[in-house]
Order: sequence, then structure tokens, then C-alpha cells
Amino acid sequence: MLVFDGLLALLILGLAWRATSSRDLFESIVVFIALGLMIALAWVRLSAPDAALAEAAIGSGLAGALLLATWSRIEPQTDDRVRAFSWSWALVFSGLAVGLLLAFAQIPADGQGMMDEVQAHIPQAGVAHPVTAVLLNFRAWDTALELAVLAWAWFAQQALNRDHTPRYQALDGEVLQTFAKWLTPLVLLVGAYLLWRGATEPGGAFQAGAVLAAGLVIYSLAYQHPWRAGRLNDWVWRLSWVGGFWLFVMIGLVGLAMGVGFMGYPPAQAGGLILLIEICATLSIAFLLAAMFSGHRDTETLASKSNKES
Amino acid sequence: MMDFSGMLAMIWLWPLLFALGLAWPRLRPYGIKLLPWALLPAGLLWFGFGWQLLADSSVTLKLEWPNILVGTRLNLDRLGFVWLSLSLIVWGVAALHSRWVQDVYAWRYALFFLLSLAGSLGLVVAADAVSFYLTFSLMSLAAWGLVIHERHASAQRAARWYILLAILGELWLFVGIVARAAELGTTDLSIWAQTSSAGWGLALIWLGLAVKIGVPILHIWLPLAHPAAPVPASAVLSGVMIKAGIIGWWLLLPSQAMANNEWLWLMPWLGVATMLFGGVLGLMQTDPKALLAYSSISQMGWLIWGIGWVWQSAQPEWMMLWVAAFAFHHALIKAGLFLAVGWVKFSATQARWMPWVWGMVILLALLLAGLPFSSGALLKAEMKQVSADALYQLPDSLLLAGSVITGLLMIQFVRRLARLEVQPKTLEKPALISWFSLVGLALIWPYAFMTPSWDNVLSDTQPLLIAVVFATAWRIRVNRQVHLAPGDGVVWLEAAGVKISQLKKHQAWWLKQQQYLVYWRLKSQQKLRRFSKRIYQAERFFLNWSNYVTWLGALLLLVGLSQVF
Amino acid sequence: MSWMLPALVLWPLLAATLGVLHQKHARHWGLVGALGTAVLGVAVMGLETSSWTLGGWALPLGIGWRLDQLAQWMLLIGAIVGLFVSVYAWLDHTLPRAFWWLWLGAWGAMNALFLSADVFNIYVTLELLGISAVALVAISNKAGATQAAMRYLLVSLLGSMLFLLGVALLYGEYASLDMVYLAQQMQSGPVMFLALAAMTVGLMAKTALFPLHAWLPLAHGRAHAAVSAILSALVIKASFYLLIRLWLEVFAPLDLSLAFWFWALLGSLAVLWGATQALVTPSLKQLVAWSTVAQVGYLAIGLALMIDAQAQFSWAWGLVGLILAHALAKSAMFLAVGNIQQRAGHDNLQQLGYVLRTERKTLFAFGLAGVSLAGLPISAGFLAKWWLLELSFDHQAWWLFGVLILGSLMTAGYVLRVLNLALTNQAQTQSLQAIPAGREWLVLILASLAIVSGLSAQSLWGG
Amino acid sequence: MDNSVWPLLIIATSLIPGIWIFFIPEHQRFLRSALNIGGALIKLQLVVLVLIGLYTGEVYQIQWQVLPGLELKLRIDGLAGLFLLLSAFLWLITTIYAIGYLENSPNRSRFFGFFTLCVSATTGVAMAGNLFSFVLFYELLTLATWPLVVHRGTQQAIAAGRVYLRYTLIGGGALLVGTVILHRLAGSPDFVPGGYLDDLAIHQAWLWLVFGLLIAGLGVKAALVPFHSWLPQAMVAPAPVSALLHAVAVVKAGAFGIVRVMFEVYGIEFAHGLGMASVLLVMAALTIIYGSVRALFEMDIKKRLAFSTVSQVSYVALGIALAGPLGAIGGLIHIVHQGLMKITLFLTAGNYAETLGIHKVHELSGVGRRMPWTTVAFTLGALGMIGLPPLAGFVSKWYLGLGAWEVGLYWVLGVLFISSLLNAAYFLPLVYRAWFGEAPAQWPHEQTLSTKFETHWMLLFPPLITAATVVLLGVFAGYAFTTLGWVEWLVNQEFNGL
Repeated sequence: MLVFDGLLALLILGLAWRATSSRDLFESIVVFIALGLMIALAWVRLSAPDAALAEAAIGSGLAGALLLATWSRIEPQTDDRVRAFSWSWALVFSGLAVGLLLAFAQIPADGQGMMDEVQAHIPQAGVAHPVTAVLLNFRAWDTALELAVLAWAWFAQQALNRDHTPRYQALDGEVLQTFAKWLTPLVLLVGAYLLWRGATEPGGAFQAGAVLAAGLVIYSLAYQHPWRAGRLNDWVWRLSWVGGFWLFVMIGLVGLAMGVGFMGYPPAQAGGLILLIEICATLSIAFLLAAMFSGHRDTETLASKSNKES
Repeated sequence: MMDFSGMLAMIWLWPLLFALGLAWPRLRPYGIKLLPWALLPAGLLWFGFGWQLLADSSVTLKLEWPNILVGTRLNLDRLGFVWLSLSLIVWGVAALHSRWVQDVYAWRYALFFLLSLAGSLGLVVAADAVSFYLTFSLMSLAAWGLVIHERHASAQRAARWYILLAILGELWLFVGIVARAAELGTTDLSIWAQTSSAGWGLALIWLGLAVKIGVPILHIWLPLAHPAAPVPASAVLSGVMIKAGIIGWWLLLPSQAMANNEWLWLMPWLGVATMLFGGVLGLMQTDPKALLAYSSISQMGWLIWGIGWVWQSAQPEWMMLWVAAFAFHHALIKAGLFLAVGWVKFSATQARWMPWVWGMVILLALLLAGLPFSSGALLKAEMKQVSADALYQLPDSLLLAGSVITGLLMIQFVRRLARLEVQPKTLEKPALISWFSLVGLALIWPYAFMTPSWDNVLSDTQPLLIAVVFATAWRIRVNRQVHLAPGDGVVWLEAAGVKISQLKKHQAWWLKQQQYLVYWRLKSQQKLRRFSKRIYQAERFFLNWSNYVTWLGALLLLVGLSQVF
Repeated sequence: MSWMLPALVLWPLLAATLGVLHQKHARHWGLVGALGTAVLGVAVMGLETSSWTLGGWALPLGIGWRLDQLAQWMLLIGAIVGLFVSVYAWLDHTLPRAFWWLWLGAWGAMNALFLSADVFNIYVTLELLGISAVALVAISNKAGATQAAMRYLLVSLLGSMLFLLGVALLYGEYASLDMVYLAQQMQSGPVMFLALAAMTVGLMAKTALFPLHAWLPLAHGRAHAAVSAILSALVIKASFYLLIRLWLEVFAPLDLSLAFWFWALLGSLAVLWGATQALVTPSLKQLVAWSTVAQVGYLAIGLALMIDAQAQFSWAWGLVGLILAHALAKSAMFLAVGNIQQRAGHDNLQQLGYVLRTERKTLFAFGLAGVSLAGLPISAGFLAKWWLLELSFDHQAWWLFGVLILGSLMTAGYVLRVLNLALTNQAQTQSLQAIPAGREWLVLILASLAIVSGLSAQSLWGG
Repeated sequence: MDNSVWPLLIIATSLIPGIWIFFIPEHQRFLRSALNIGGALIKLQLVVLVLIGLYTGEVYQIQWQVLPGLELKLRIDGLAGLFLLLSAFLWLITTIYAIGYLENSPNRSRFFGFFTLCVSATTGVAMAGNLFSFVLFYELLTLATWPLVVHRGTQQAIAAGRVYLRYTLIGGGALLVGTVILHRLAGSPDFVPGGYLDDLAIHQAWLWLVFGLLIAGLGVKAALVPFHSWLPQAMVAPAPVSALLHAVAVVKAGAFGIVRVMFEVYGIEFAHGLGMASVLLVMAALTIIYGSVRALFEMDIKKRLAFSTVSQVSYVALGIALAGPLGAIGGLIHIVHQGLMKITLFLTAGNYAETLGIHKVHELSGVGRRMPWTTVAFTLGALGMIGLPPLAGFVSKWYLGLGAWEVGLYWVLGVLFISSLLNAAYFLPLVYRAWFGEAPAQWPHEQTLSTKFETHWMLLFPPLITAATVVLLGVFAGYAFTTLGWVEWLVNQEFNGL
């Protein structure tokens, strides 16, 4: 494992260097996303899967999406002022590397973290899997806020995309459309499974949401704006972005009212409530991620815009 | 008996009121005509107090206003009465003669006349140092307006020198007064008279007043100012104001406690020096008024000499009356002489009066030159006699020389006057009468309290005779006028001033410095602009991503590792 | 736990989401959210200081919240500035509606951050804050805003990651994320120094402390006025607040003898560099942004002076005073600039003379804010600077006297660059846009607060 | 009424109108003038009432805790009363003048707003009860006066304003640092006659440093010599502003601060013992001579007056630094007397400029005939400056002279002598020209401002009133209600019996 750790560390350093020294902005972004993933891996190695998940979802996935969205809007450019190599860089970062190594050498190898504590409280948590327990019960507030982060990332992107240029071109072709038709139920199934599994084993709302989002994206690649055909109301669509967060904090407030404390559940109902939250959160995550990819077109905005122009 | 103490203030506030009245344009045309009336309270006081003084010769009028200025006191005693008398007479006659001033700015003349009149009367009654200083300055500075009145170049030049020296004297006086006041803790002159204080304070007071008196070297303003001023103004300048210095010495210096001062021996010598100095320089003048001015300096020599021995005597306040009497004598005659210049100059066409005028002129000249049985001769003889017991004596021959030179001056004066260019003006009868009265008074006043004796006739005639002989001899043998511009030393000083101001090299250097400064300022502005631009561009360094991240790493290193080592 | 605390976070977030749902009236939802949050933020001053765990889970497990005086003050500052900025923004019809949900998101995130005592939770709030803040910059239609936002985003993410690295190290070492617990357990060692270094540098980047400031003038200079006010007055303060927490609380047991020099030097450089740039920049808004860079330097100097334990702890309120003073003054200043910029249609200093002269109230407000920034009496800024001077005296750091005074003078210098223009006789060169009178008054009141809060410092500080 | 309200009221009577005026539209001349003059009248009345109260032993003070151990304190003591009365009176005068002066000029609301704020700050400076409060108002004064200096908005005005601020702000910085150090050494107690630093004698080096900082800070406004350059440059400001700067607000605030520091922080005997008084004395003496010499060579009337101010204001510092009761009297009365004389001079100079367009000395020729009353006032002011009796200036010089003798510093008398001589040298030519010079056929820029008087009545009467005051204060110096009486009472407190 030491070899793997070493490689990982080198990879992180190398990617970081590449991300900052690249002359091409797009390359920088891609490398940055990869860097986020590597860091998530490092979290796993540090036996902090919750942090790893968060990092992967937010630091790499979300941030990457935002970066790309932004990149696509600005004019292609290369930053001439970036120097490929300089002595100050080399000096500083080799020093830094030495320092880091020295520091890491001090970390106790047997770090169990809070695992004992978590295990001890699993019976009251309403779910069996420790990560899920941590995410949705012990540290439910973190998760709620992360849902908010996801929502706001989309809001932010929406705010940026003021000229409403489509993010992609629908891919014409029978194959894709057929594939999408077949795939969709499967995706739904996998999503539900992941969600359910989260109670006892690694997995949960984020993963499930991500899978569902993938399905949605494929569907929308095949049929441009399927939800625009009047099949889904705009309002419902929007509600899906914030619903997960809403439900989560409402239940948290109910906890406050019932005396369990803000973001707490009565132990008896914990399992059910968590499941409810997870379902809503999954949906929210799925729609948010999908929307981020496809760039939801806001009819209202369009209408007001055309009004102004005329 | 009436209480006249309130009049002590009135005599000089009244003229000030007149002066204020002139602010009203409607009154201005009457300014000159009103002048005699400005002396009304002074006249009343003179008359009223004169009677009291006759009844009891030691009576003193007093007035105290502790809250005005830093405490104001006024008083009038015998000495003051003598001074008041001479001021009153001379100012009065001059006021009547002021009608000679007929230009558009006559009201301005009247204004300054009133102001300096107020000062002149005020300082006579001042009994505290600040009032004295106030009135003295008022008189001195206002007289500048009289000097400059005619506005021609020489008047302006005279006024310039006048004001310069007046202010210089004023400031010396001020510092001296402050020094004395601080040391004695009071401004009450009755205490000042009895208490001595630090020498340099006294010296400054002495010096400040010496300017007014016209002590040689400090005299330079005098021969310029007197000829430049209108005739009646010259009369008061020479008749009254110049004597303010003497009374100032008397009042401000510790007159009752001077006897032991070792520098007192200087005073008689200075007196004689002044007599001869004024006389000799006066002889070199062509302008009769300038000549009279030098004569005044010369006559002041007598007063300096007089006050010198008064200070030595056991009873200075009594002896001072002799000096006062001499001042009275000189005031009447010198004022008369100056007015004579006016009469000769302005009234030449009035042929009917001219013999009388010339008669008066010669009479006055003789009185000043010490005609036996006249005030001049009597007083000089008397003063010599009472000063016989003084510690510091002078050889008689020197005093004789002083008298002789006065005689010579008078001869010269009459000759010069005869050659004066005339500018006819209408005759003012009241003025003429007042002038004749003045001469008459000058002639007869000594007999009120002095009995002339025939014993000294010979010695009294001596200086006059010598003067006549010498003048005649000179006329026959040499027959040459030695010229000296009025103001003697001024000429050199002015020349020096011109030289200094013409130092081209100096000016060029100064100019260069200024140019350099401007250049330097421009240059530094340019530099600043370039610098700001550079600063602005320097931020690019931080904007550079790679630098940014380098900084980030460096800081990490710094925070992290600085603790380890 | 009082319902007010969750409400402080949830009210703005929920109002923001309602705004998203009901976009036509996003402005009004935004105002409702802002007013409510502001009221709550002020009301929270009346609560007892205490700490809680969320969900009833005992400490090592759950997330801790606490309300101490520092947190109360930060919430209050947020409430006051937030209120004014919100009303101002509400009156500004040129703002895109996205402003509202982004701004409320940022506000909620900040409130959550101030309440939290859990380092990981703080990381999450930092993320929410960062995303909202970056997007706020980006919604400006000014040229270059997107690039500036991009740069800000990268810095913000970099900072967050470094912070997270520190969190991980702390967790790895002590198996806890609670600040109080960490402070109790804190022991010296290379890992801790690394953690401290990583978190510090990360937060420094977010706070824009020299030399990591480069993103700020670009971002703040190009954003909408209301956004700049929020960023300068509040957002960078949130990360500075964390620096206070870390250095004066969590890592306080470490031997930080060199820390004084670290902060004092960087602070001084920031003061001088920021002020120098503000003195030469050609644009009004950039000038104010650079002023923020300089003022952050003062914060750093304040921190430096506080680290040494010689000072009594009550002096820490001076630090809060510094934050308060700067928050009020800087928000007023940015809002004033917003008025001017909108009226003139540009912010090129050279051509603003006429506009400045006609905008009396706004200019007056700008002047008042400048007075406070330069530390002239009797503003809050003056008292803060007085406090810094006194502390420098106690530390015998004479050179800091020089820096502080020089900084003040330079501040006065660049404020006067603007005021000077108002006094020139520049003629009108272009037609002016109308702006609502309410905005002028609003700015004036806010700027007056910067002055009045100095007068009432004692009653605020409570001894 | 509670006595603590009075200080606030006194400030409020100018602060509230001041702020209000900012928001009055330009054309509402009547409202603005009413506010101005109304405020000034009420303030003057309040000040007079307070002074009467003070005389009967009332105590007027109010304090406000700003930070722990740091109080903002307003207190009216005798010294404050002196300065208050001066500023309240001269404010009224200058306001009337300014209204006349700025008729129909742009930006009047701004001008009068700051004008009024400036007086608020001045009264604050007067009433400050401790050094901290003093510094507060002192700096406020800087801020309030700067827009006035720059008011004209010309290139020159802007440059002058920049110089002004550069000086005053740096000075303010020095003052602040000094105050902070002093605060850490001795706390911030109230000003107290005799000072409160006696028991700190061991920290001599500190005290010297603080002294240097304070004097540098105060010296800038008081225009002590190395710090004076801003003053002549600030002349580009409109005449009422110059009058205010030179006579009441700025330079006086500096001089007043020096008085406070020397008397009531250090304590004059203590400062004298440490040698600080001597340093100040030498500085003041140099300033007096230097200012006069420079004035002699200035051909611009206002600049000449400005250098005259440099010289004259230092009389205050000189009097204080003499460290004796009589010198102190001289210094303190000069605060008032110089104010009155200088304001007269500036207002009349403003009249010349406004009515006839006269700015240079040589243009004054014959102006006495065209504007006799103005010239009378000018003459009185100038003669007062020279120190002629019975004008107010004489009383100051008299006591300064006595004070110098009293402590045996005879050379100071020499300084007074030279200074008076120079005063005469640079003032009398002006007076002479005005009265005796040949009037030109046409004035540089004549305006008919009034048919009845030589100029607008609002321009004419203020200098006449101040000139009359100059005379009255000199003539009636001995009365208890004049400056001299008041100051003697004050100095008695500092020196515990004369």
C-alpha cells in the first residue's frame, strides 16, 4: 500500500503543478478535476470516506462542472504570463514537499478516527451503515448544507448563463434514442438500489442522485429538452431542485420543535425520516446535476428578455 | 474751588473727539477752522488751575482710572503746568496759523493736527508709564501726517525717515518701559521717579526719547521733517513736540534718584556737544527752515545740559522748573521764528505789514541769540548760577561757544530769510495778531518773576558781540557758504541703501535659485508620475498565477516551518 | 437552543429558494428574506451565550454550535451591513434577480459559519459562501467580470482545499472536529504546524491578505456595487473571523512566538501596498477595492498584536471593533461608489468631477466613510486605530506606529483623491442617469453609522 | 436645566444648522442665512450665559465613556470660555461677512455647511476636557476646514488644499501617537491646572518624546516655524475662510492646544523644569522673527497677512513658554487679541479684493479715499498688530514684555522689539499707500455692491465691529469683563496666586 500512497502523493503534486502551470485554460480545468478525484482517493486512504465522497462530488465534480461552464462562455485564451518554470517555484515547492513529508510522517498510523464513537451510536441512528449514519444523522447539518451547496452551484451557473446559449447539441440518431429509452428504467432501478443500499452499505443519496442524473443527461441528449414539451411544469421542475434541501431542514426544524434538537430525529422515526430525506435528496441531486449539465432554459427569463427587446 | 481733575482727561480726549468728528464728511471743510476750539478744555484747565496754583504753589491735580488700559493715572503739578502753558500757547498759535493750509486735503492736516495735539497735551498730564507711552506715540505717529502733508518728494522722504526713527524710538521706549514696569511692579510714575532700576532698561528709555529730542546721530529725521512740514506744523514740531523727549526723560527716568549714577557726567557734555553740533551744521544750511531745525537741535543741547545738572542737584523737582522755563522760552521763540518764515513767505505783497513782520523777525532772532534783558540771556545766566554746585561741571567757555553759535545761526537765519522766494497768500488777521502777541509774550514773560540786573550786561552781551564780529569777519575774509544738505547723515545712509539694492549679482543669484526651484518641482512631479505608473504596473507581478501560487507555497512554508525550527 | 439560531441560517436560504421558484418576484422575496435575517441578526444579541450540539448527538459525534460574544458580534455586523445592502439592492433595478438568491445564500452561509464550532461544518459553509460569492461577482456585466470571478473561484477553491487539508490533519490527529475540544487537546508537533499553515494560508487567500490579494481588486472592482459591498464588508471578514478563531483559540496553546512578526509584517506590507495602489489607480471602484486590501492589513496587524498573550482578552473586542469599523465604512463606500458610477455611467476618476459635485449626499457619505477608514475622529475606525496604537505601545513595536500612521495618511490621501475632484470646477461632460433618492439617503445613514458607532463604542462593547 | 446639557447645546447650535445647510438647495438663500445667523446668535448667547455661570462658580461638563478608560469629555472651564467666546463672536461676524462675500457664487450650501461645521469643531476643541477629546475635535477641524480652503476649486486652490492636508494630517498623526503614548503612561485624566505628569518624572525620555510629538502636531496648526508652510498657501481660500483660519479656528486651535498641553497636561513648572518650555520658547521666537521677515517680502496682501499670522500666533506660544504668570497672561490674551486684529485685517483685505479687485500691495494706492471705513478698520488692525496703545495688541505685548522680564529672559524683549519693528515695516507701507497713495484712474476690477456705502453692508460692518472691539479691548483692558480680567483670573489658577 505504501507504494500506492507514494504514487498518489506524487500524482497529486504533479497534477497540481500541471493545473497551475498549464498555458491552456481548458487543460487546467481538466487537470483540476482530476486533481479533485485524486484528493478524494487520498481521503479514502486516510479512512475518511465521508470526506472523500464530499470531495469527489463537490471539489471535483461540481467545481469542474462550474469551471467548464464558465470556460465555455469566455473567449478562448491562453495566459501568456504564466511561466512554465521558475526557480522560485522549484525552491518553494520542493521545500514544501519536504515539509509535508515530514509532517505526514508524524500522523499516527492507527488512526481510527471517530469510528468507535460512530459504531457505538449506530443503534440509535436508524440506519446500519456508519457512513450513512454520519451523513444523514450524526452530521445531518453538513449534508443539508451540501445539498444547499449543490443547489447554489446550479443557481450560480444559471446566473452566469445569461445569454442562454445551449450547452450542447442534441445528438440525432435512432441508436441513441433507442438506447436512451431502454436505459432509463435501468437507471432508475440502479438509482433506487443504491439509495436503498445506503442504509447498510456504502452508497446513498449522492451516488444514487449521480446515477439518475446520468440517465437524465443521456435522455436529454437524445431528446432535446424532453421536459420542455409541456409534460413537466416549470414549477415542478424548480421545486425538484430545492425540494430535497427543504424537506431536510424542515424535518430538522421539526426535531427542534420536538425537543430532539435542530437537525435531529426522534429515534423511533429516525429510519423512516432518513429514508424520506434520502429519496427527496436523491431526486434533487439528480435534477440539479442534470440541469447543470444541460443548462435549463428558463421560459420566464426568455419571455422577459424578448419583451425587453421588442 | 472747582475740581478740575476731570479736565485732565478732557484736554486730550476733546481733540480726539474732534478728530473722530472729521470722519463725517460734512464736517471736513470746517476742519481747519475748528482747530483752535480743540484747545478749549486745555485753556479752561490752564486758566482754572492757574488760579489754584497762584493760591498754593504745591497743589497737584489728580485723576485715576484703574480700569482703563492697565491702570491710568493723570496728574498736573507745577512742572506740568509750565509744560501745559507752553503747549497751549504754541498749539494755539499754530492752530490759528493753520489756515495757511488750504489744499483739498486740509481736513487731513486737521486730523493729524488734532491727533498729535491730543498726544502732546496728554503726555503732559500722564502720570503712569502706559498713558505716557500711549500719548507720546499718538503724538509722534500723528505728527508723521503733518510731516508728509505736502506730499512732494522731499516731504515723502522726510516722512519716511521720520516714521522710521519714530518707530525705532517708540520701540526702544516700549522695551525700556516694560523692563522698568516689570522690575518695579507698577506703572505709577511717582514711584518711578523715586526708584532706580536696571541700567539697560533706563538706557533704552533714554534712547527712545533721545530720538525725539534730536540727540546727534538720532537727529537725522529732524532737519528733514521741519522744512518739509507746513509752517504751523513745523512750529509745533519744533516748539512743543521736540520737548516731549525732555519731559519724558524727567518722568520716566528715576529723576529723584539719579544723583549717584556714574554716567551722569555724560549729560552736560552731551548737551554742549549737541549745542555745537546743531549750530555748526545749521550754519551750513541754505533753507531757513532747515536752519531753524538745526537751531532747535542746538537749543535742545541747553535742555540736555540743564536736565543733566538737575539730576545731580539735591532738589531736582525745584531745579527742573528752570529747565522748564528754558523750554518755555525756546518754545515761544522757536514757534515764533518758524511762523515768521511763513509770514515772510506768504505775506510779502502785504507791503504795509512787512516792516512790522521784519521787526518781529529780528526781535525774535535777538531774543534767541540772548539779547541782554531778554528771557534767553536771563535764563542762561540763572541756570549757570544755580548749576554752580553741580558735581560735573563744564568749562564756561564751552557754554559761551554755545551761545555764540546761536547768535551766528540767527544772523545766518535772517540773511537766508531775506532771500526766500515768496508765495503770496491772503492775510489772516487773527493769526497775525496771535503771532504778534506771541512775540510780545516772549519778550515780556520773564519779568513776571525775574528781576533783571545790570551787573551781567557785559557778559550777557559777550556772545552776541562775538557772533556779530565773527559773522562780519567771515563775510569780509572768506565770504563763502559751506553747504550741507539737510539731514546730513541721511544722505550717506541713502546712498548706501541704493548701493545695496543695486547689488546685481545678488539678485541674479536669487533668481537662479528660484528658477532652480521651479525646475526641481516640475522634475519631481514628472518623477512622481512615472513612479505611480510603475507602481500601478507592479501589481502585475501579483496577478501572475504562478507567482500567486508561489507566494501561497512560500507562506505555507513560512508558517509551518518557522515553528519547527 | 433558541429557534432564532436555525432561523438565522434557514430564513435567508429558504427565502432565496422561494425566489428561485417564484422568479418574477425574486426581488421581493429577497427583501423579505433580508429583512427577516437582519431582524434575527440583531435580535440574537439578546440571547444568552451558550453552545449546543445539533441533533442531540454528544460532542465528538455531532456538530457543535455555539453563540459566544464574538459570534454574536459577527452576526450583528452581518445583519447591519446586510440590511443596508439589501435595501440598496432592492432599490437598484439594474441588478439581475439572481443577485437575490446568491446574496441570501451567502448570508445564510455566513450565519451558519459564525454559529458553527465544527471545523468540517465550517468548511461546508465556506463552500456555500464561496460559490455564492463567486457567482455574485460573475453576474456583473462589466467587462472582465467573468475572468475576475474565475480567478476568484480558483482562489476560493484553493483556499477551501487548504482549509480542508488542515481539517483533515486535525481530524487525523485528534479524531475530533470541534474547535473547543481541539483547543483543549492541542499539542505542539509538525502535523499541527502543517495544519495551521494550511488553514492559515487558505484563509489568507480568501481574506486577500498580501501577497495573496491579487484577486480582490479585480473581483471587487468589477462586481456590482452592492456585491462589492457585501464581499468587502462581510465575505472576507468571514474568513478573517476564522483566522481569529484558529489563532486565538484553536491553535492558541502552540508556541507561536514568531507569529507576531508574520502577521505584523504581512499586515504592514498589505497596508502600504494596498494604499499605494489606491493612490495610483485610475478607477474609482478599483480605488475602493484596493483600500480593502490595505484595510485587511490592519486586521492582520490587529491579529498580530492579539496573539501575544500579554494583552487581556477583553482587548479582543478591539479586533471586532476593527471589523465593524471597516465593514460599515467599506460597505458605505462601495454603495456610494455605486450611486456615483450609475449616475455617471462610468467610474473613471478623471471624469467624475461634475458628478461628484452634484451628488452631495452620496459624496458626503463617501467622505464620512473615508474618515472612518483613515481613522480620523471620532469614527469607529478612529477607535480601532487607537486600539491598535495602544497595543503596539504595549508590545513596544514602535515601527508599527509608523506603519499605522502612514497607513492612515495614505488612506486619507486616496480618499481625498476622490473628494478633491468634487471640489474642482470640472464642467458637465455627459448627461447623468437618474437614481432613486432613497439610495442616497441609505448610503448616508450607513456612513453615519460608521461615525456614530465610534461614539457609542463603550455601550456596544459593554465594558 | 442640567448643566451637562450646555456643552452639547453649544456644539449643537452650529452642528445641526451645519448639517442641515448641506441639504438646502442652492437658491434658498434666506433659509440658509437664517440658519447661519440664527445658530450663531443662539450660540453667542449660550456662551455668554455659560460664562456668567462660570463666573458664579457653576460647573459645566459632560462625559461619555468611549472605550474602557477612555472618556470623551466636554467641560467648560475658564480657558475654554475664553476660546468659546472668541469663536462664537467671530463666527457671527464672519458668517455675516461670508453671506455678503459669497453672494451669487456657486456651491454656497457646501461652503456654509463646512463653515458651520468648522465652528462646531472649534467649540469642541475649546471644550475638550481631556487630551483624547481634544485630539478628536482637533482632527475634525482639519476635515471641516479643508473643503473651505479648496472651495474655489481652481488648480491653485486644490494644490493649496493638498499642502494643507499634508501638513495637518501628518501633524494630526504625530499628535495622535503622542496622545496614545501618554494615555498608556498616565491614562487620560482631565486637563488640570498644573498638569498631571509630575509623578512620571522618571520617564523623562518618554515625556520628551511625547512632548516632541505633541508640539509637532499642534505646531502645524499653530504654524510654528518648521511646520508653517501650509498657512501662506492656504491664502487662495475666500476671504472669510482666511479670516476664520487665521483668526479663530485653525491656528488658534493649535495655539490653544499648546496652552492646554503646557499648562494642563505637563504643567508649566514641570515642563519648565524639564527644559521643554525653553525649547518651545526658542521655536516661538524663531517663528516670530521668521514670519515677520517673510511678510516683509510678500507683495500679495493676503500672503503678507498670512506670514504676519505665522509671526503673531507664536506670541501665544512665546507667552506660555516664558513659564511665568505675566507671560502667560500675555500669551493667553493674545489668543483673543490676535484673533480680533487678524480677522479685521483679513475681512478688510477681502473687501478690497471683492469691491475693487485689489490683491497686491501696490494696488492699494489711494484706496482710503474710495473706501475710507474699510481702510479705517484696516489701519486699526495694522496698528494693533504693531502693538500701539491703546489698541488690544498693545496689551498683549505689554504683558509679554513684563513676563519676559519677570523670568529674566531679557533676550525675549529683543525679540519683541525686532518683531514690532518688522511689523511696522510691513504694515505701515500698506496703511500709507491706502491713505496717501495716488488713486489710479481705474481700479483693477471694481464692482458696485452698494449705493449707500462704500461696499456691501454685510462686508463693511463686520470688520468695523471687530476693529471697534480691538479698540475697546485695549482701552478698557483693566475691567474684569474684558480679556485681560478673565485671563488674569485664569492664570491665577495655573500659578496659584499671582
